[in-house]
Amino acid sequence: MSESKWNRGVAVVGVGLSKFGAFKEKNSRDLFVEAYLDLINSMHRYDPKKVEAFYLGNFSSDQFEKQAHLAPILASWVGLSPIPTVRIEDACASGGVAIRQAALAIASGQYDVVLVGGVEKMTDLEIAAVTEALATAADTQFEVPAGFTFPGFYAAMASAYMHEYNAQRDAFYHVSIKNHSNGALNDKAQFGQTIRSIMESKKARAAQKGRPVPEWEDEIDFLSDPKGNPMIAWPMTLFDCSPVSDGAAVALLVSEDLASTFTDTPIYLVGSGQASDGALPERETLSSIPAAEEAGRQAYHMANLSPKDIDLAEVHDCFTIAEIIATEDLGFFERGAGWQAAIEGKTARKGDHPVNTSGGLKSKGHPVGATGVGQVAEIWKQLNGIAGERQVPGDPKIGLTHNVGGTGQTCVVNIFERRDLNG
Amino acid sequence: MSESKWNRGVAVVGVGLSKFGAFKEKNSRDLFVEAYLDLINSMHRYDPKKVEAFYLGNFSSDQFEKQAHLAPILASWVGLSPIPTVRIEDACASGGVAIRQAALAIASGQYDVVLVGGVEKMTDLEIAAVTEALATAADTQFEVPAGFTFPGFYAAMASAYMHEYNAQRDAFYHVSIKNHSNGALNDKAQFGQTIRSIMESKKARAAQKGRPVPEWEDEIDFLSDPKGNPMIAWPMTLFDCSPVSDGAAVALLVSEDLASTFTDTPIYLVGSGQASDGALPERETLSSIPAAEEAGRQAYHMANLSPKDIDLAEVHDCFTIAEIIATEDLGFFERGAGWQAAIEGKTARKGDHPVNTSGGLKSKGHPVGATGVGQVAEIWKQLNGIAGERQVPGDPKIGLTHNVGGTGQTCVVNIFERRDLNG
Amino acid sequence: MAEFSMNSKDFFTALETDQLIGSHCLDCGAMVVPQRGICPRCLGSNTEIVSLSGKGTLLAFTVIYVPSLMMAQAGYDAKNPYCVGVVKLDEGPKISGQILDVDVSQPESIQIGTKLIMTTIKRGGEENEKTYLGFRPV
Amino acid sequence: MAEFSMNSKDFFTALETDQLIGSHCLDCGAMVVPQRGICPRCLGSNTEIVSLSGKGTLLAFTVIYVPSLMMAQAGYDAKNPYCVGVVKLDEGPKISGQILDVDVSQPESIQIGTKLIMTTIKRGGEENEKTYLGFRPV
Ligand SMILES: [Zn+2]
Ligand SMILES: [Zn+2]
Repeated sequence: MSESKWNRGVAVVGVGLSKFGAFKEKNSRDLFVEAYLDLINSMHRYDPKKVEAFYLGNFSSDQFEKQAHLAPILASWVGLSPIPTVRIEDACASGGVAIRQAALAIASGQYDVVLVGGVEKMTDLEIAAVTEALATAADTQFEVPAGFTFPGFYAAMASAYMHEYNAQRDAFYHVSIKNHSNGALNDKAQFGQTIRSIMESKKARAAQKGRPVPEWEDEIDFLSDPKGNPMIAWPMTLFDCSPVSDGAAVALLVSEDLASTFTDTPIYLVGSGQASDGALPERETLSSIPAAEEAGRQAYHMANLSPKDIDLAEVHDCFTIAEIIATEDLGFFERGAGWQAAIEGKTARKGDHPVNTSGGLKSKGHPVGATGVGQVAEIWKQLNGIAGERQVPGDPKIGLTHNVGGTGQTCVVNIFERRDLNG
Repeated sequence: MSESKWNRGVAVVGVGLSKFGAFKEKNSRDLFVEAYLDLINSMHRYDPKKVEAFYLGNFSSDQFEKQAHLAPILASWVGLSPIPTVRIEDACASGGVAIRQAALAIASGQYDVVLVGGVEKMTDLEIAAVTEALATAADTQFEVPAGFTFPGFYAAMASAYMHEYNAQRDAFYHVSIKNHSNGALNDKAQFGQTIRSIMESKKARAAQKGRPVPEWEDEIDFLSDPKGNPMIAWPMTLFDCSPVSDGAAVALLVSEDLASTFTDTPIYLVGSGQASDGALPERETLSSIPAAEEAGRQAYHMANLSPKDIDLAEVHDCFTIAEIIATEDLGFFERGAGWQAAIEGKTARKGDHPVNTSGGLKSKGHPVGATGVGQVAEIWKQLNGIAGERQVPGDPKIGLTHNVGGTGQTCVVNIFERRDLNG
Repeated sequence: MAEFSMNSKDFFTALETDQLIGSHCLDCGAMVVPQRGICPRCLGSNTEIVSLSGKGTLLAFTVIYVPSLMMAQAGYDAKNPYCVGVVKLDEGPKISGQILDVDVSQPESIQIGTKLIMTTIKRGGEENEKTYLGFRPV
Repeated sequence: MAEFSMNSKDFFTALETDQLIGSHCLDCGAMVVPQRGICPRCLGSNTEIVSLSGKGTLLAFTVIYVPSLMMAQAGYDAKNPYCVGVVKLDEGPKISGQILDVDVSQPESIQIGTKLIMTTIKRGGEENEKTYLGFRPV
């Protein structure tokens, strides 16, 4: 039995993604159109005139493109005016929160059909300006003046985690290697190469230029070498960090009773949770993200499911430590056991708890506002068995998305279920 | 009979306001605390532990304070973590849309008690930077490069309006005079002076400094003189424009059935509508705001009310022309009759259609994200008969808020009703 | 018009060669400016880029005394105000642009309905020079 | 502590005179830093400003090689990295600050649990100089 308080259920009936990457020629609206066309082209029964509202997850087009008030512009650009449009901003969790707010609006009875979008166009700015913009997701009055950068926050959490659980730094590298190996099978990914192929091409380039060829034995050896993988904020290296990205994602949400009129393969939003927190110093612990645990607890309760029921999860690996903590916050592993599980391959595509089959933020890219919506797109594909080469085996039925804003000031967890037609 | 599709009704059970103005010593969080304390101190039965979610309307703390992700910070600052927090951004309509999204979330069944906040801290930036930030509410890719400023957009709409209806420029001055006379009775207002007293103090200052004293006969004479009232964007003068402001507002929303456990004087959200539009050139007309008309139509339909049922309205007078157009978009007057109605005093406090008894954006101030929430605070006070000297006569029962983002890319209309206990 | 894409920046790329582009819906015939991949009338995605005449009519305008940063850098201020307006193109769609060669010292003299023709305007100095859309009376 | 208000900027005003301020709840006794008007434990609004000792313990840290703009302007870079951390004050609350006088060339050598004492740091050059919170080992 579901524990949902919602007036009615909500289903996802279609998704769309732009390519993630760095696209000089495209602005937010162009990326959004690309994702929207991907949705249209993948649905047989899409009728845009049925869309009643548009919810947009966007972190800061204000800062990246000097364009606020983006929601009505995007709706207008694809002909959806005058439907109500709302921009949701909860930093890196903007997309996941937009999914939840759209679902609540459907559950209220106000709308039957809602388009959710997520977009971020980050690569127009210089990297220093991007860094400054990302820092605005933290507390710029009290945390940033201490000297923190965004990688720095997660690095400090990593220091607390390593200290508390005696974790080995290699665990982080294993997350990176695994996510790149998944992303290599995702044609939308920004860095669709395995770490091994990145390593090999660095060797080849050195050879070509007549420089000494680095003697990296394997990926761990490569990632452990500051010449291959420079330190950003100890203990987080370059390959522990997700990239700066452009990209967009869309999902079409409808009331449960209408799902079958849009698609034969809906997935249902059976659990949703959201929580907030103060800055790092306001928290009881720094080796976990309390708001993520709370959001997960709410989502499991609403879905009447437990962590062992989750067939796969897309989690917010803005940094490798974040994925390890996420797998504990979500209850896939005991506290302090996540790093060992990562080393043992338990979160690999064919492991016990597949995590980030899309490549995650690390390899697929992290266009901030698009990330949470893009996670739903991956769950849609996996639950419907259309994820191609990266398909999780065993006919997965239940998938989870975990989207974190800032360092955990906002967390949202959504759980989706495929129901067999005869089920 | 109500035409509401909502699963359940929503009531406002308390409001709070900071002073609006320019406050060097206060940041967003301090303004928010001031408004929150005003709420607490005006409610006898407020229990913060019952608050289940926080929705924040904020236009661009990203640009004004280099602080995105403001919702969880504010919640944390008043001890409300870990409740879910959401920032809503729809430019100048952010506050009104936050009210609506919070109401939908309650209607869904997810939450029973939701705090809505609105805040903007605008005066830290130089005025040129404020102007640039405000312009990001319009289309910065296609409209702003034409040379438009924000006053310029509304000025262009004024030109179309004047041309279409042969309207006199004096009508705009009458809106300004009326709103300042209301604001003079509002202790939260940024410019709580009548136009006459502003005129007189300018005369007095000239006399003091031994300069020639301007011979303004009355307010219209003063406002018509470019020396007293410089042109900003023809035909909009300085006194046609709302100011740059700091301020915050909060409102506590609960499910209808719980209202009486919080207050003896709830007001009920009986109608709500929201619509979007493209940039000015995308529209059929420039002498009205189609999305405002559509939002009003939805709100009237849901409430099963018509314009003549509205006892008073807080409308979005970011510029005087905007108030005149609003009174037509909302059906208080026929198309083209709004300017004459303004001259005739029909929108005055004791007129047939009281509009902006708070002083409106013009006199009360326009801290962008706070504006839409602040409008609800005024309706609360008027419907409960506690508006003091500016109280609308005749025991008003139904009030409307009209909040516009950009030049009408987002519009939201909410209608509130007081129900007599024995009614 | 194969040289331009539906990406919104290409509107300005076209302007650099004095071309005003829009899009035309192959399904319902609607014309829009700037060009885009989705038709706002029928919501289909079967559109092509077309070139417009640049002729139109003034629909609404203002004379701006407190300029935007860009226009201040171009030399405008309260003593040197400028006109900007919304123009209805002969082909149907509307677009914003600076209106040149009108008497900004007498805003009341500027007539809605004035026939206009497009021009391009360079702003931003040598370093950041970009091309913008303007109009002037025919 | 009457000279400081609950306005958040006053935390830095206090720092300028080397004072670390927080607030103390008169209802439930909770201490928080920075100072604020609402108690995060009991949610009451009966708080007063108090001065803290500035003594604490390192809870978490990082050594940053790719600095923020502010720290780059202060001279830090990959060859001159800096340490920043979260400190648990002896009075209970936690706060972030730069950690001085630790061996940033050996991040592994920096120990969580190190006893620290506050210091103030000026950054921003003559024009924009501001006072920031830092800590160093006792
Ligand atoms: Zn068409
Ligand atoms: Zn307390």
